[in-house]
Amino acid sequence: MMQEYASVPFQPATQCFVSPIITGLWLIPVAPMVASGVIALLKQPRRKFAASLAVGSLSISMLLSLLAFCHVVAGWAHGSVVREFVNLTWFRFGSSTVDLGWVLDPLAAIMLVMVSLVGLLIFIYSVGYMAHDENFTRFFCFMSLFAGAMLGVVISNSLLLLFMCWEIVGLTSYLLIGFWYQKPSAAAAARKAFVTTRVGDVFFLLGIVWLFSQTGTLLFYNHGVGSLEGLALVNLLSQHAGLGLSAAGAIGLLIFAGAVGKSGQLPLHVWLPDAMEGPTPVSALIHAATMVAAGVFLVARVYPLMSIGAAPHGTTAALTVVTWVGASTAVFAALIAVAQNDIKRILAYSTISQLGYMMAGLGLGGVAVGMFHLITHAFFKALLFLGAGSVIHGCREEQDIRRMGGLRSDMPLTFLTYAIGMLALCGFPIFFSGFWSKDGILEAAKHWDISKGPFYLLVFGALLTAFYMTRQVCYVFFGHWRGHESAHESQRVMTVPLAILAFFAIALGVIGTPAWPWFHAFVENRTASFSWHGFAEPGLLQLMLASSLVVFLGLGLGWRLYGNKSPRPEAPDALERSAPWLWAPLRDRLYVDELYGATVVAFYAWWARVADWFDRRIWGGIVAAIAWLFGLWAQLNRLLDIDWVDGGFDKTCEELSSGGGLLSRVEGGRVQNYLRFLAAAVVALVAILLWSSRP
Amino acid sequence: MTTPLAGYLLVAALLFAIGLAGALTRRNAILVLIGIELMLNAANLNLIAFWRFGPHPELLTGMMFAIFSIAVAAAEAAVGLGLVIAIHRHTNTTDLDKMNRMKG
Amino acid sequence: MATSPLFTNLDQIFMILRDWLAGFMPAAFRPAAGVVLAVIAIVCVFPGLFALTTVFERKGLGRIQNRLGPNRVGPYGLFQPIADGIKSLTKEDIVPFSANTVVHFLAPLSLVVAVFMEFAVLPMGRNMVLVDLNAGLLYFFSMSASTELSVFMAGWSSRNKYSLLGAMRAVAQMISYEVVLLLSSVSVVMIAGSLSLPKIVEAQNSYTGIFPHWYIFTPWGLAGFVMYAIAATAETNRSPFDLPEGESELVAGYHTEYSGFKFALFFLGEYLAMFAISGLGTTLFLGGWSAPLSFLTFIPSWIWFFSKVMLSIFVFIWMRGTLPRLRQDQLMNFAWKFVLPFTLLNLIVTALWRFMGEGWLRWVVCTAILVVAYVLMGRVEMRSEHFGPRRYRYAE
Amino acid sequence: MTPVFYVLAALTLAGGLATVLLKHLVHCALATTVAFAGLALLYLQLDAQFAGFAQILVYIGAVAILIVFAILLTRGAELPKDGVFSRTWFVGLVIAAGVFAVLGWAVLESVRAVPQQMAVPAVTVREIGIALVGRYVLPLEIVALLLTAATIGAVIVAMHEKERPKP
Repeated sequence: MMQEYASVPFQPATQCFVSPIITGLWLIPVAPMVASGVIALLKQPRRKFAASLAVGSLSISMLLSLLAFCHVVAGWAHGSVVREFVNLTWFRFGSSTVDLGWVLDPLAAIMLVMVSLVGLLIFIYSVGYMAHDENFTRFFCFMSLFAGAMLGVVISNSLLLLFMCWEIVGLTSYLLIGFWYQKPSAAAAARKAFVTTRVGDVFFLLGIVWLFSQTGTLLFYNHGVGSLEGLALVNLLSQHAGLGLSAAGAIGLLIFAGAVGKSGQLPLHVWLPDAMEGPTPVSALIHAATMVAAGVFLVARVYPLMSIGAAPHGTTAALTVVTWVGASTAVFAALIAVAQNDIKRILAYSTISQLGYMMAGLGLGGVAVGMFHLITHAFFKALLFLGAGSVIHGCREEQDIRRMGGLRSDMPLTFLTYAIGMLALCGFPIFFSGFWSKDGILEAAKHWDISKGPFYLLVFGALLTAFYMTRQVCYVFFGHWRGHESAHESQRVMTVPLAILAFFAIALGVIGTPAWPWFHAFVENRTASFSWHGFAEPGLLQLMLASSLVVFLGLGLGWRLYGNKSPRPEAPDALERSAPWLWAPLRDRLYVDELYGATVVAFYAWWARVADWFDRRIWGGIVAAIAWLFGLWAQLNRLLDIDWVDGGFDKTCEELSSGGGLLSRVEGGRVQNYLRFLAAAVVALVAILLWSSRP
Repeated sequence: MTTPLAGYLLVAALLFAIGLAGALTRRNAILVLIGIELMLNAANLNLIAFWRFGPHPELLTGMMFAIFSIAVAAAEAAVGLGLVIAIHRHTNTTDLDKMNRMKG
Repeated sequence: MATSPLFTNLDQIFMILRDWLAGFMPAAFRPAAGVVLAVIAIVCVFPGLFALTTVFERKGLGRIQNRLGPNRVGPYGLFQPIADGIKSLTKEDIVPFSANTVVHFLAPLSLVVAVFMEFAVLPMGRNMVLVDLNAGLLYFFSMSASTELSVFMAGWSSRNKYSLLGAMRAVAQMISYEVVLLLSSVSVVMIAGSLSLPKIVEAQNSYTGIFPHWYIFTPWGLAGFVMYAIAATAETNRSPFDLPEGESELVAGYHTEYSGFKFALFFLGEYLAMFAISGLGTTLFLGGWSAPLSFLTFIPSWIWFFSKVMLSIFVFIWMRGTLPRLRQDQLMNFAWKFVLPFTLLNLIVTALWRFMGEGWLRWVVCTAILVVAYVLMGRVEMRSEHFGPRRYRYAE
Repeated sequence: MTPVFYVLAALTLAGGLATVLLKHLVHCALATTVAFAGLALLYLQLDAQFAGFAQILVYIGAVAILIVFAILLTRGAELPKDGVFSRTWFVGLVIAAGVFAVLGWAVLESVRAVPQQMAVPAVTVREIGIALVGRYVLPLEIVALLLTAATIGAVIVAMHEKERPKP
């Protein structure tokens, strides 16, 4: 019996001593979730309370995340263990158990800080942004739930727990995209996002099941028997899944499919642009900074599955696929972004392309490279989105960049921060974090020895990025005002987060320069050292020079085409005039939606029609026939009843009722009478019993 | 020199009979309830006596049974008296002989 | 120092005395004799304490109300209780004509007996406990529960509507606060893992540095102690919860119709109940007879116990002198809508504390939960329960 | 048979008889508490401390008070005009006697089958607690549910209907 008590969940102390930071790690995601639960119970007018609850809980989890981060950094600096985890058994069937758990390692620590910090800033921002919305509390309920689930994804040490949080994230994303569900477009967008990501998640689930069937555990790390640790990996590598893939690679690719769905990689990117129907803070938090990054994070988490079996400096089939998908997505989305006119759509497509960069970075240069770009991108993309939100807010919900312009004088602070974000996104040399992270990817691509294709694609993508961002900024902030009524700067609660994000957008570059690759060292658990020789690697400086040139080229091109001249909103775009044959397909997003419409959707519609026809004709006919038969039978019965049965039945009834009259004397409604009968009966029964059982 | 099981059982039986008599002969609904309480207590006495004299007192079965039945008896008393009060408010009597209508 | 023979003798002096006295008995009767002696001691000490407390209270109230208390009989009026005793003994014992004589007579007796029974399980010093039942706490509560009935007997048998109302109020109030009393001490049981009061004291009788491990120094313990104190005040019908005896409303509550010695008995019973309940609170939360600081352990344990009890008695008197009286509906609202839920929450917090293991985290979490709950319930929710004018339900 | 047992049994049965026979409802209630107390002491005799104290706490502390309240709320305190026993009290008496006869018979029949061993079980509250949350956890939960339901039910049943028509 005591054994059972020993396995009470609340006793991680059964392992050796674990610091309360680890045992209490679960508080980080739980705090916002609890907050959202409480908010859900609040009445609508309790706006202030709801907001303070959400912000407070998230700041609690941010503080805890910082604690955890410092804990890991300290462990890393002392060269002691950097990966600690707590596992609990959820339930067991047969011999195999299903375990949940949470892990704290550099990857998780960095993501924790990033998510909670960006999330907190966006929460504060949205207090101002949503101030006039009547569903304020609902908004914060969903937001906190999302933040909690995201943090859960980050810390979970079990693929199952990760998948649960993953699905909650998907759900909240659905709820928040459709937050203004009275807009049919928003509802449609929400549905689209949900369904599209499902497609990926199905593969993800398949991967999970396969992994469980092969390794018997879903824990990532568990003292050497986890699914990402030696034994399991070797076992997985040893068996082949066809197409030159090992089981490990195949599972990795299935999970990668889930990531493709979540972070809008090439086949499944269609939902992300439409997701911009949601409130702008949502777009910033979910569809720029964190959720879409969850896909990348997932790939980074299961990276061992994909990279196992690679020769040193070599690669595996799985990684090759990841690389190609990422690189092509990067260019593809960037191309489309060139020809969009909705300020948020442009940012959405740039997000897709940047996610492509991250994927490519993972595939080419390993976890550190991709994750570094993820972190930097999270900050400056959140900055850009919030800036866009502030612009939209300032322009009275106007989203078409052709109807803006000259805002740099109207909203200077927004312009400043936005420019910083834009330069960081373009990868403007030296001073901006985007440059360093993107450069790392390019460098990795350059040294990739399978093919140089990704390298050229990514460079071209960089050019395009610089170009379309310049176009957007020119449209929005330069020239003269083309909107209806004049714009105004947003209030403090919105601009302050912008400033903070801008600071990070610049400063984060420092920790990832080749001279001092602190970040990479930390993630890959090497020792970091500062030396200028980092730049002395062959070809690095040339590469930096080349990419800077590319960026300048893009900026110059953009300025040349759009700079400071403000065309009338109706006038065709500059690029359209010069190259209409190129413009049309780009404007129509390269017809991907139409393609899906013509194939998948059309097929489902056709299938629905077929099913409907079956229902109406075949099954309906059968049912009708049966019904008719029964009707006939019923008629027959009725005749029988009326003529024969009823007579006899009435007679019986009379007899019964007279008999009942006699019996009803007993049921006098006197409680004590009942009790008496009861007792007497008991006496009789017991007496009989005893009598019969006498020896 | 100790008391044999039979003694306790007899006391319990007598108490049960007394309670039953009370429940059967008094007019007042509350007293019927009290009688039923007495019967329950007699049963508890039995349970505990059996636990004490049974082959496996360390299993606590009878004792647990008694404790649970105490709890249940408390609930029963609460509901029963609540009913009596409600009926009294409705028909202004607690006399069972007068309370013989099946519908209010 | 804490082991020097002098100290141990001083600490155990009553035990030694008892054994010495029992030594005159034949060996067969010694245990019984020891018990009898202990009982006699209890029966003598606490009434004496009661006598002192009455003077103490009257003088204290006098000071609070800026007047001298009784100061005529003896030095500083210290012999006042003797005079009162003689008076109440010699007074005529009036029994109302229509009173239900037997019950009227039995009520004070049963009250005092039940209250005296409570002292059997209180550890008043190291090894100074009459019987160490391993269900001691339960015993205590069952005894204190059975006093309610005698209150009712008194109120009902006097055939006086004031008495009856007083008794009804008293019983209702005692029942509703008894729940709180029980639950708040359950949290202690959860941590100490025993219902036996000496064991609970032992569990608290250790020190980190010079500071003791009393339960009041933990978040849940503090909350539990506050709840316990409130409930104890209501349980003993002391101000501000002294509606049952509210002179302004019903003459003197359930002992309106009592006079002379029976009244004195009621008086005694109330004060004994106060002692007992403060003793229990001391045992549960304030570390019983253990010294407040580790270097003070050379002072005998029983001195600590009694000084803690007298301290809480002083707090009782202080509150009586300072706080205004509540109203019945306010009282009940407070019990059922604030105190009880908060105590239940405290139980959950205690469980968390028990299972979160060592470390600073559990302090943070438990404190946070309690504070948030207090703010939400006490400030936000009770805001609607503001003590406004009463809505009479039956006055249509 | 020990004298203590005799005294306690006498006390209990006297309380029970008084409950049934006394005229005045409040006296009956008080007599019941005597019976309850006697039972509690009998439990203590049987080394069932926990049950005994629980008995006092629940019955004398709660149920008796409840009964008394009910009596006062239903104006049962004043004596009824037409006798305290129901019209057909004799039948009830006979049946009760029959029940006692049968039970006594059963006891005396089975008494020789009962082993007379008296191993005093040292049952601490701790063990009871462990059993409660271990083997008997399901009944415990169910009883908790039951008590909640009973509380709510009693409140609702006894609550004043507001929309009562004014007489």
